[in-house]
Amino acid sequence: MSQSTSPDDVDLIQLLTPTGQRVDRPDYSPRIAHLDATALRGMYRDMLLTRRFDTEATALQRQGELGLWAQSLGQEAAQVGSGRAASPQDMIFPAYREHGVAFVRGLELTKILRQFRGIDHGGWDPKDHNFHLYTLVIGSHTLHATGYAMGMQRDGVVGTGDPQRDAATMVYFGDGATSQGDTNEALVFAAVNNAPVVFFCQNNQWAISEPTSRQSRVPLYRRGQGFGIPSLRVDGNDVLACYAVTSEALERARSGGGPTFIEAFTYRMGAHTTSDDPTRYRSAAEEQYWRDRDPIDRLLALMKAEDAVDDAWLAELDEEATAFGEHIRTTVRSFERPSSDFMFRNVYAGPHAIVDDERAWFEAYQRTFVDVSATAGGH
Amino acid sequence: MSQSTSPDDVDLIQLLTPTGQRVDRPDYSPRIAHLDATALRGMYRDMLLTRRFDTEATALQRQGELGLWAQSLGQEAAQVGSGRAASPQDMIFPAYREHGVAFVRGLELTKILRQFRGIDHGGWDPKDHNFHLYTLVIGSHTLHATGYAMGMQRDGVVGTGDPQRDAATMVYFGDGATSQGDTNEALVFAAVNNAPVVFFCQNNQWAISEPTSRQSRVPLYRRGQGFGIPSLRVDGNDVLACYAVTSEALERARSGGGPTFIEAFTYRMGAHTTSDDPTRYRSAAEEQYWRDRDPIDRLLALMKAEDAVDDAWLAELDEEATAFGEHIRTTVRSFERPSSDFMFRNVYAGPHAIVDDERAWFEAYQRTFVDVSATAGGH
Amino acid sequence: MTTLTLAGAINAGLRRALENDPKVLLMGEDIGALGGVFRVTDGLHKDFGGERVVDTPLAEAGIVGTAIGLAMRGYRPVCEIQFDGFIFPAFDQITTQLAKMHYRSQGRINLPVVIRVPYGGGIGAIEHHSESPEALFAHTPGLRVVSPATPADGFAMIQQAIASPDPVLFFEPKGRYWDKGEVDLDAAAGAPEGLGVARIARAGTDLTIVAYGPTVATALKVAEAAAAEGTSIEVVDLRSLSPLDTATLAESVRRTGHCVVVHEAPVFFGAGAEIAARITEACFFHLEAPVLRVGGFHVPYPVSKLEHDYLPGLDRVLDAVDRALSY
Amino acid sequence: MTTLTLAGAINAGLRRALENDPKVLLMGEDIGALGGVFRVTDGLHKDFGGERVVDTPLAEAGIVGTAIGLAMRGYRPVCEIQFDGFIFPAFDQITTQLAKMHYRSQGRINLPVVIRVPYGGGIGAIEHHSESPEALFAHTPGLRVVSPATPADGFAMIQQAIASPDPVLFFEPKGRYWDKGEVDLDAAAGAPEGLGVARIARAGTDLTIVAYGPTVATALKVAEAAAAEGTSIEVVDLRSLSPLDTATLAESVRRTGHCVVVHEAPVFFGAGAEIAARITEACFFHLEAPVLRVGGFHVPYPVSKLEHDYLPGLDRVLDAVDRALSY
Ligand SMILES: Cc1ncc(C[n+]2csc(CCOP(=O)(O)OP(=O)(O)O)c2C)c(N)n1
Ligand SMILES: Cc1ncc(C[n+]2csc(CCOP(=O)(O)OP(=O)(O)O)c2C)c(N)n1
Ligand SMILES: [Mg+2]
Ligand SMILES: [Mg+2]
Repeated sequence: MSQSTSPDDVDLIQLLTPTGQRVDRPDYSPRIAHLDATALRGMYRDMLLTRRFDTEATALQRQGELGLWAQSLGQEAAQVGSGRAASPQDMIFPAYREHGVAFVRGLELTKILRQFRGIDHGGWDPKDHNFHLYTLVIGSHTLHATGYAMGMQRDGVVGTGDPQRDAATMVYFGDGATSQGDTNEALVFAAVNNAPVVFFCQNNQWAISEPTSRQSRVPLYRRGQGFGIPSLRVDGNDVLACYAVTSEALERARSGGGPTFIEAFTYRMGAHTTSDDPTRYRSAAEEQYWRDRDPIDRLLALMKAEDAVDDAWLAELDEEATAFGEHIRTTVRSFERPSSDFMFRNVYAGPHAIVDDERAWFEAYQRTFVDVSATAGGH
Repeated sequence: MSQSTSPDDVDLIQLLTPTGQRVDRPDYSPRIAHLDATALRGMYRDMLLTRRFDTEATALQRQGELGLWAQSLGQEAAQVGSGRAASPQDMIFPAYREHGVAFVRGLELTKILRQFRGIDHGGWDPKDHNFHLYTLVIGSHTLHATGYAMGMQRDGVVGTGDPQRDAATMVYFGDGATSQGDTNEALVFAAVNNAPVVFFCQNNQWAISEPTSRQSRVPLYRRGQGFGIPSLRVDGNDVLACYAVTSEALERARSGGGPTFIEAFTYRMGAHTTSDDPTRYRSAAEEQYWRDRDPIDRLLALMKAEDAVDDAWLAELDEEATAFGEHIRTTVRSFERPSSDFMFRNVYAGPHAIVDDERAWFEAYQRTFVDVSATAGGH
Repeated sequence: MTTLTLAGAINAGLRRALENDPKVLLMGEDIGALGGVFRVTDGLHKDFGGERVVDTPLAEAGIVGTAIGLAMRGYRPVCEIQFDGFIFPAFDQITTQLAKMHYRSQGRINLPVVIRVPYGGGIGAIEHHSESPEALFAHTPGLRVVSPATPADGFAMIQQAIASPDPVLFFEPKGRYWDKGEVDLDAAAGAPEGLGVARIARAGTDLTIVAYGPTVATALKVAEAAAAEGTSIEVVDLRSLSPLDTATLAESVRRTGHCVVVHEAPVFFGAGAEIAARITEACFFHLEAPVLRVGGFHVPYPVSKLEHDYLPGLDRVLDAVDRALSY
Repeated sequence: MTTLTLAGAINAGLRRALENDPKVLLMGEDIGALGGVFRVTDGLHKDFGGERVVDTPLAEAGIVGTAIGLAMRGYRPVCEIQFDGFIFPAFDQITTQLAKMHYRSQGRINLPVVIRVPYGGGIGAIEHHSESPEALFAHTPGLRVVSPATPADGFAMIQQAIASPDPVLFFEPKGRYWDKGEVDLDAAAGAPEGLGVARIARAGTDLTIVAYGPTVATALKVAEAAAAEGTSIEVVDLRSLSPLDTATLAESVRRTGHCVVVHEAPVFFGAGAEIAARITEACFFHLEAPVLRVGGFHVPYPVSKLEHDYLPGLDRVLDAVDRALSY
């Protein structure tokens, strides 16, 4: 498997080297020219707090407070960079580890933990931040994003020339997801409809235990080209490059220029989920290689080199992160098991005789137990 | 929709112009150098008899002898050219209108009509000519071909260097089929396994009533490239070019070089099937345009220019075609309705209590009727 | 009242829906200029344009998946699956996404998507063109599964389905597309809840035949034939498999004491199993014979020359009626 | 005899099959170095190599579709679907191709493909990881649908499934993967026909509980509890849904006169419907109460914190037993 972001990867778009030096590119540098020190600190904060969230959730899972956790560790630059390029009116379709995008969209992150605690299949209202629910069936949401984008076209909010109005969708998925029929059909529908959708593929080099070479023998960004969709590969650990290419792609989509396929080449630094054991399939050396290319360190190096940050600010952020961690822990621990009838709610929007009968039966059945808790236990 | 095989389509591989002049190409001309007058006449005969078969079947459908018919009209060059490039040990997976390929493989063509008469879901033994059954669910057989090719790899009949032994698969599908998830997944599996499979896409410009522009906004051969599969576009009405590119692709596959994607740009001169009415969605002018580019005429023009054919031979062929037509009609009319218990046979290879019980019940039930024909009638 | 075929009635219902709600759009393969392979969308592309009557790429998962996205954006997509046998590529989108999004989102997202499926046999077709997969969807919570049997119901039910806030699998008995009936084109379609209500297609006292879609007409013929021999058969047209109108069914069977269920799908694990189990539970002490089931066999849909042996025709249903009455 | 978990027993059966037949190969997501997310293929990649224990691209239709091609070429592929909820992308390949190829080809093509599906709930998982879709396959002619309940059956049945000339949907009750039992690793697996034969897991005289896969253990606990109160319950472990061993079932219910069917899948249109309908027809005059069904509700599999309200546990089955006996 390729571990490289090496110089011979001529197609990889980079605005920041792994050691934090700026790369000047006439095509993309102008797109980040307006990002001043404040903006960089903002990005840094997003990434740092995303990571804090991730760390806390991992710990909560270990403590039995969550059933499972899927880490975003290592993918913060890809997520924060791309997420920040989106406008509020854009609609985002995440997969299931886009915690950094969720944060940038303004989602109260603990809502994500409801799903992983087993008390909710969703957890928030997608309309609140134009951030859809997590989708667990790999690739299936790429079609939803495309259909939503087709709806935007019909609503006349594409290519009006009004940047407050023009909108697009962006869908996140992994390297593994590129093999699914659905994902490829989404590229078909997006292309023939010239739909305003950005396909943001985080190639974190692993689909659980399978390296990307099990999904493709060529870099994944070439997939989009085969459908006639402008496609590119960006250094996913370079928050500035991710921001630049995504803002270009979204702008094109919003203005009526159609879809773009972005492959953000990054690395899943953690396990697939807390149920996974990566030592069974990848080397410690590989993990170390990528720890040395941590996307957060990279931005910090730049900020330090450019005097965009000082110790006082970092200390303040550290305090904020600590408080954030505390908030996450307290909130999760306070999440209650829903009452049993939650199970019967919202199966249908209208009445349905079978559900209604079964619910009535179950309620009567439960009343036959003096101590309702005795109904738990199962098989 | 594009009707063109015009000079600005630089990617289109042609060895014979629409008027039958040879095009010299250093890459592909050597591949047809060995095709002498006899070979050309053989190709012409294949195409002509395929067309005769198609015409007879269409007429038989009109007479009520067949329930439906899917014409190959206009696609004879793509089918005969590619089919002739295959070796006996190669395995072919057709869609449902590859009558020309079937003919080249040596299938007794009337077997195909069993399916369209409603007496068989298949009609022949795929092993007899290494020609699989027709598959009606669009795209689904592309995966079977890929899996079969993976089996050939495991059997050690790929890349041995022995041309009598090395084998590949070839799968036929249409422009419409490129939109199906299955077809794209087949490209994924073929690419990562470097499987010996040739994807032969007959772009006949229509999927029933939908022009290819409803499936893709770029030429279809580019699809394969996105998966890292060598891909090319050939003039599908040029039997020599189809032969050349397919022999190259199959040779690569057999020798261990992996998959190839071929788009043969042709035209469905007839209706989608006998149930279809093309006047509802395409113009007479378009149809005339393509009638003027008939693939059979093209080869005949070449043969005449090169004195590869004389009137006596043509007259002989005409007689053969007449006899062939007679044979088709007689054979089809002699096809009998299978007995009712045919329905219960071969559901499973082993015993199955439910089928066995139902079959026994049905037989007893039928015996209750003095006149068995009275059981027909249905709802 | 106007005389219409079932296909014509559904066409009229679609037209009405397109007229009344700008958010309604039709999607599918060949539904535009061609008007669909059965012409059910005939004329609609011409009158409402390609943005509302959409010829899609040839990909059923894509059709349903993008319909879900459109529904999230506030549209009411009506998808056509060209034939029953081609719904399976969309099975994942229907089962894991369409059926569950409302639940997953705690009711925040509605997906008013209709999936029209011409289904059933009897038309002399090749493989995959005559199947009855309805039970596969009725087992999935979150979907509504309905099937009209008459032009009047075709007209009303397609509008109710489109108005429904829930996803609806709308199974159209293609073998009945050209059967004619009276339709009141001025009638309001009725509330979507009406979708779940069964209809007594013919009253009777000795035995209840439960049917839906293509077998309702068969059941009525059976009742006719039985009447000539002095047997009074009640025919219940279910209209809906999910929900199932157990109340209407049970009321009928309690009166008649005998029940035969008829559908084209294989009997094994088919809708008749649920109906029989449910009726037996509801009417245990009223039943004078077990609920008998007549339908397809546990074989793939056979070659068309044998389909009339496979399908539950007049004779086989009468045979079951006799067996039930003489149990 | 060796004590093994169900997961370990299936692993041993797969190993045996790989050893005995060079044409057997395993395919799936993460089944190689990782050994599968449940470790059912643990160690097999190491011992048999990547050509026989194949990590596939992430595409279920692709897995089943290429397995069909491999089977045509003479291989016996055993596909793993990672979780029940992810089988749906492969639904078309399973339903229209795998199930029908033998029929389509008039028996000229055999497709001895096994599809292993860890299924069922009770493991505290997130959405799509706890479902029971078995009824959706049993309705499709051409497929065999089985589910082992014990390590001994896991070991034998996986080998029988692989030896079967027909495609087999092999549903593994993942909530029982770590339950232990005695397995005779030296025993021959038995002929594939054995797959269709039900097993009396416990003899009894008052009532028959019909179960399969994960609910067999529940049924046995219920029988235990009932025995303490003087009720003698017979437990039938179906092992197979298609075919269904009606003879064994009917024989039991004729003796006991009462029957309760238990499965995790939603009751509505679930396997219990077919079983109830069939038993009622076969034992009409012996039944003292309708066949009662206990299972999941007509709701998507709920959040894990509520799954024990959803699943048919001891109490709910006992309740049904009481209702049946006091009918
Ligand atoms: C259709 C489907 N098949 C299998 C799975 C099980 N599964 C969950 S995540 C995963 C790997 C996904 O890899 P990738 O797309 O690269 O995303 P990543 O987890 O690396 O972010 C698999 C196989 C699933 N969720 N959906
Ligand atoms: C999965 C599926 N969906 C729909 C159909 C109905 N159908 C049969 S042929 C056809 C068009 C196929 O077009 P193309 O792939 O271009 O092949 P052509 O018929 O032009 O040879 C359609 C939509 C089908 N057979 N299978
Ligand atoms: Mg990944
Ligand atoms: Mg075509």
